[in-house]
Amino acid sequence: MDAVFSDNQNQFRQEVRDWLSANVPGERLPSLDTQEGFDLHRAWERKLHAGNWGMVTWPEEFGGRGCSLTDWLIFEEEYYRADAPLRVSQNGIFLLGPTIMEYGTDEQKERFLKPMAAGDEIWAQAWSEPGAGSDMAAIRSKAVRDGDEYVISGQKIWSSRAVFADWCFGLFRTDPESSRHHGLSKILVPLDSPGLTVRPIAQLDGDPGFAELFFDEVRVPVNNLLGPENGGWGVAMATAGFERGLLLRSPARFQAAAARLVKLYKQNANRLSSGIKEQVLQAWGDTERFTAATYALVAQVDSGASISSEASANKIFWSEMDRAMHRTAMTIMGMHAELEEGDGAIENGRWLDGYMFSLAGPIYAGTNEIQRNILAERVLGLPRQ
Amino acid sequence: MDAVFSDNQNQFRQEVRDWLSANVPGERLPSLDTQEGFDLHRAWERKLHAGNWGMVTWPEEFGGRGCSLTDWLIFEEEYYRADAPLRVSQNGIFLLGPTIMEYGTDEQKERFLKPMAAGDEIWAQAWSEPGAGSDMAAIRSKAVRDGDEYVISGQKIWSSRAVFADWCFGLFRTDPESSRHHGLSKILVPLDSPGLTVRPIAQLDGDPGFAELFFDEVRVPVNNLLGPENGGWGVAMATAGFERGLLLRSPARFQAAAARLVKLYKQNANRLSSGIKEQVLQAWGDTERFTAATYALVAQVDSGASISSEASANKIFWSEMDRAMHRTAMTIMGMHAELEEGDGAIENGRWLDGYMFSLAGPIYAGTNEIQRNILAERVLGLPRQ
Amino acid sequence: MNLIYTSDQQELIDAADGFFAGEHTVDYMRHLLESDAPDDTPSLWNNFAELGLLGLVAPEENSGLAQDFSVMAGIAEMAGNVALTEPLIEIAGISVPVLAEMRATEELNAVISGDLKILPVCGLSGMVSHADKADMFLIGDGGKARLVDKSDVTLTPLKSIDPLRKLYKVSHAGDGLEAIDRRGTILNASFLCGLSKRMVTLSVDYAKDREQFGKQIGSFQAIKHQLANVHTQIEFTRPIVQLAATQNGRCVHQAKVSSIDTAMLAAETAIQVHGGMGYTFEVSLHMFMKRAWALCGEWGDRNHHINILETMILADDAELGPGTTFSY
Amino acid sequence: MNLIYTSDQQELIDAADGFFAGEHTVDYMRHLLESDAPDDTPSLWNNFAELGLLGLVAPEENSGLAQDFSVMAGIAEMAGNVALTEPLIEIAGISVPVLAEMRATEELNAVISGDLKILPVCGLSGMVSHADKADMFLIGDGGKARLVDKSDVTLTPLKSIDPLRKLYKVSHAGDGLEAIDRRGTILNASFLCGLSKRMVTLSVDYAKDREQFGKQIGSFQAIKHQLANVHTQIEFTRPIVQLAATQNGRCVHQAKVSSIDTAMLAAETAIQVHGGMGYTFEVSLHMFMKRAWALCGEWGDRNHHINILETMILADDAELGPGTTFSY
Repeated sequence: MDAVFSDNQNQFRQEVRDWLSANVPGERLPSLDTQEGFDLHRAWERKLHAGNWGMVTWPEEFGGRGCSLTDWLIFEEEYYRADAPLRVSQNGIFLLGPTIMEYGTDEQKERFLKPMAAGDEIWAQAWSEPGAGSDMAAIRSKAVRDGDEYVISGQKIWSSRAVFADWCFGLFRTDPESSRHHGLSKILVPLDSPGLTVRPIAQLDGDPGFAELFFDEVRVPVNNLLGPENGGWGVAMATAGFERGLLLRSPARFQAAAARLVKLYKQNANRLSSGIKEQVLQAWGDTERFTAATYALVAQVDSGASISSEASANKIFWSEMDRAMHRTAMTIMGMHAELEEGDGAIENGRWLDGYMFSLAGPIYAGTNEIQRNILAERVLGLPRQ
Repeated sequence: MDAVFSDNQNQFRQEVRDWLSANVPGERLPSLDTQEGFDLHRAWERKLHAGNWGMVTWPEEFGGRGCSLTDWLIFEEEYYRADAPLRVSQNGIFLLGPTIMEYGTDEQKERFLKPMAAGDEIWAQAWSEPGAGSDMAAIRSKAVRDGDEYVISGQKIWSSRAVFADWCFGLFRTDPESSRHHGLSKILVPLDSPGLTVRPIAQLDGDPGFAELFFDEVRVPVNNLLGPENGGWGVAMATAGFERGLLLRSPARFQAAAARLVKLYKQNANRLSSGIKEQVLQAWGDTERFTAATYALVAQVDSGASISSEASANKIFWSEMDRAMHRTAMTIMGMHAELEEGDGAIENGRWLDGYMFSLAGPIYAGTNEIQRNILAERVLGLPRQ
Repeated sequence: MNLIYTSDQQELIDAADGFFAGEHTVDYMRHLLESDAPDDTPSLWNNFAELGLLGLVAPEENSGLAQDFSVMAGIAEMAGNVALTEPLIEIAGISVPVLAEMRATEELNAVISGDLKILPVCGLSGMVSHADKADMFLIGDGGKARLVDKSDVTLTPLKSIDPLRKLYKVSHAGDGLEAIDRRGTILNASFLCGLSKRMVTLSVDYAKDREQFGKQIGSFQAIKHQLANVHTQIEFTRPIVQLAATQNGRCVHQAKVSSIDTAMLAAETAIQVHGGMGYTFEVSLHMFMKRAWALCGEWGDRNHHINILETMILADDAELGPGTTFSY
Repeated sequence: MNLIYTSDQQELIDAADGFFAGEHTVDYMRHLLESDAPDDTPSLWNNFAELGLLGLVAPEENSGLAQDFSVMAGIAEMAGNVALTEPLIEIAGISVPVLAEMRATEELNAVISGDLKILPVCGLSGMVSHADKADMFLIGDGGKARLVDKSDVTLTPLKSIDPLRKLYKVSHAGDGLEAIDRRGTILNASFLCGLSKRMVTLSVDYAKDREQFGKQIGSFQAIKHQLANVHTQIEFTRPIVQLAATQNGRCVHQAKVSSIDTAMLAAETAIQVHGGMGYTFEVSLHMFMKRAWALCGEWGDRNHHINILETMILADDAELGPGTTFSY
């Protein structure tokens, strides 16, 4: 057991740092939930790809560097240190890409991975349905086989990036007789397909970060099936698996936020209530706990162990840490917390946006209530209800 | 709406203060869960009774002063201000006494109320059973009618004061065919009855604060039935009702603890972490909230309104406030928190004892989990499971 | 000592509640939100005047109802329950009694009849919601209340997270006055209680409606217990707010701190219960949640009031402990 | 960068775990508790020597196993899991490495063979558990480690809430030494993790066994979620403790603070799950809960470590943020 970065790791870090320092845009890009912001974020993905930094853990044959997860953590740290743009292609490169590598045919790998890595095709998720949120096995959207095509009907919701993206992937019921986890298939669908309507969902912050997708007899070739027909649940669970989920929430994101919180605290210290200081320490301390735990988990994964229910504790911890940290920022800002613009607004409302975003943490990707059930039943062995 | 004590109330407060100041023992009595302490606490009850301060809200005919509940709050404030002894007779005077006034026959009132008020007969509770804790309707101890007597068999647990008390009251199943809330009766039993074994339960602090009661064909006259046969659930619910439950946890107790906490804080302030100060403010602030809420509730009761589910919010609030307050004291004491005696021990371990006692708050008289169910279902109208 | 409303007082509060619930509906708010020219939506101001709400705490000689300030606090909670978008509480609850104390009879009468809007300014922030609709401002300056004409100040627009709060910074805010700040703090706390209550109600409705795993989500203990916790906090915040409305002193600051903590908890719990739906405009929660976040910082933020409480409670001569109840 | 134990290291930890679980059972502890002459109960000390635990981190030239300190931390967690009543961790984990650093070869060899007990003293408190069984004490004084013979100090008995902790105040405690305090802090944090884990295990067992309302109480979400919370806190405390055992600096203090908070939460949750039964001697919980309360204050209490963290994290030159991981 050691906590020392190797010479190779330090060299890798320096390389990342140098490239980012030369290439990260000087100003924060507009929100990727606007057309302008989306386009600029897509351009940034292309730049990353050109520098061969698009997805360092991907194998070299698919445009990656074949890095270990520990290297990925280092990459992320430098990425957040440079305050580089959000990854508009994250649904593709983090979630779908690795799934295609595992389950895809050679044709699918050839067809999808390169444009995904290059930022030429941006992917949206299409998991949830109005009646199937936390309970994803309640999916009802169906894909009926008709010759060489599937005919898809139904409705999806909370489709992130879908407003401006090119493709979506999701689960559809291919066996009409089936129920719950059975009879589902993972299918890839172009968002400009005839019969597919994308309706933006106006969010708290006014931007359409999500969309509803209405499928009215949308036809896609059977080649767009990923993995076995009726075996989509297993494929989806692999996508939702820890190793990949982790990539969306490396410690770097929280280290960056906690360091900003320390700064916010120092700027306001003289007017704050006495308890704030310890809340700030707690935020930083929890970040260090999350960092240590993540490096330990990644060491296990890199050494070949597989991770399953640990993901639930992980989800609970980071999401509640993130919410608490942003709540503290709200309390520090006090009378200026509500301001998005104007005299007194702090960082143009970035903490406020962050707080609203953090409130979604305990909800998405399986609510924390569900994660607690999983921990209690599968890890602690308490009886099901 | 006003928050001003009337002249009469101020005069009453002064009278209580004067009497207590002249009569409260100079030193804290030994624990009432020891024989010596029990005897000294009984003697104190007799003294209170002699001064006509035993139970100020009881009607004058039963040895009280017929005071309002607001007066009772004032009495309690002065009682805690004087750091007067715990009420060893509380099961009787607060819980059973009012029930006898409501449900008892004239003979029962005559027989039981006076010795109860005088401290001559100290009462224990006999509610819970090993299989019926939070779920009291699961009671199995039975009382079989045999001529003019009930023959009682079964087991009770968590019987407070039973080790040294004279009588107990509890619920027993008088209809053998019944289940759940039906077929139970409230019966009064002398603790020295043949066939009744009292086994002290060694507690965390080593003292036998509770006992198990084993009933092996214990015979009591049918006159010891309180209220209707098989109607004991309703009688018991009346006993557990808010107005009486309140008497055991008037704001005074928490005001006294919170004021001691402020003092403890000041004595240690220079070595404490920065967050403690706000925890102490929270403790005092919550006490003020509890005080305001209690005076408001009592005003409603004194004006004739009845209180039911409010009792659940009340229970949750005071018990968690009390636990948090004592936890803060533990954190303040730090390395000395564990000490009951010896160099460095603070107030002879009083905070430590208080912390252990406070941990029982969210458990007894219906766990806080059950109180939350009650609130959610009966007050908020959420569906039962 | 009688910490409850008389039946007459309760009737006034219930009447206001009924009016708000009937007129200031979610649909009304949506109309305000969606309209590009919100002035098309009829103001309720004339109704407030007709109902006597504007003169609720004004002296009888000014055609006021001469009610206790605690009744105003009760009405502020009802206004919070509907997230009232007009500055009724600020004008009727702060400006009116201060105008009466100033003996500014002419202005007072005009305000009560609904013909003049005088908005109070918090000296701490200088931020005023609906400042564009004010005719005059009430500021505290050098220990005195002072009226400032709209034409004598500059209003700089700010952008609040709550689009129904048209927020401005006022160029002359003064340095504050206890008579203004105290009332502002109490009514703000009461309004926050109403918002918290409404967020619980919306969550309960949603939890009864929404099914997952074949059950109403409101039947799960995890949901029940979270909402029961918020309910408990509200039930133990309202009385300290009412006490603050009845008696000045440290309970004013405690009321504000408790109402902030309760509102923040209510909002976090409500969105957790609503899941992703809480993020949409379709569901009404956002209107109440955003207002709550905005109001937490008004009339002194949490830091401000905790800092004052600290000096009061930790003072060597602080009246603490049993036997000193409400005697500070 | 490899924050996991090698398989050899893990084997040593597992072996210690197996030994503790087999020998230091609840029955063994009950025997100690109930016996008026606890010395009748055989000590496990000779076993510790035979198993090589006493020399685990000692150099090979002293017949030690020359293991990393992080392995000792792993074993301390296992000791916490059984609430070990003998000062193995203190002697093998603190005194032994410091003796090696002092090159006190004679004493070191005697300690490793189990013939001599040298107990470390925390300069902050001067309180030492099992001090009556020590032959010598290791104190930090004037920046140096020093051995003090038992006959040169006075032991004053104290009464801890934990009857299995025979606690004494030592008359010469010294002013502390980083080499002693740091190891004490880390091992204490690790021991607390073990206690927390055990309190969860006991609660899970109880919740599976106990029925109310016709169901196992462990099937209720309210119980499940409380225990899941404690489990989560433990899983995010152990790694920072292991990091602290591998790398010095601020994570040592963070490890201690997190382990205290986790243990306090574990105890409160465990007693809530156990209900009234948690208050009885019949159920084993009390032995672990009391030990946890006692150990929270050892080797610097929460205030002490938070105050140090504060200066470290709020320092102007603190290494914070991404890109500085583990680089302090």
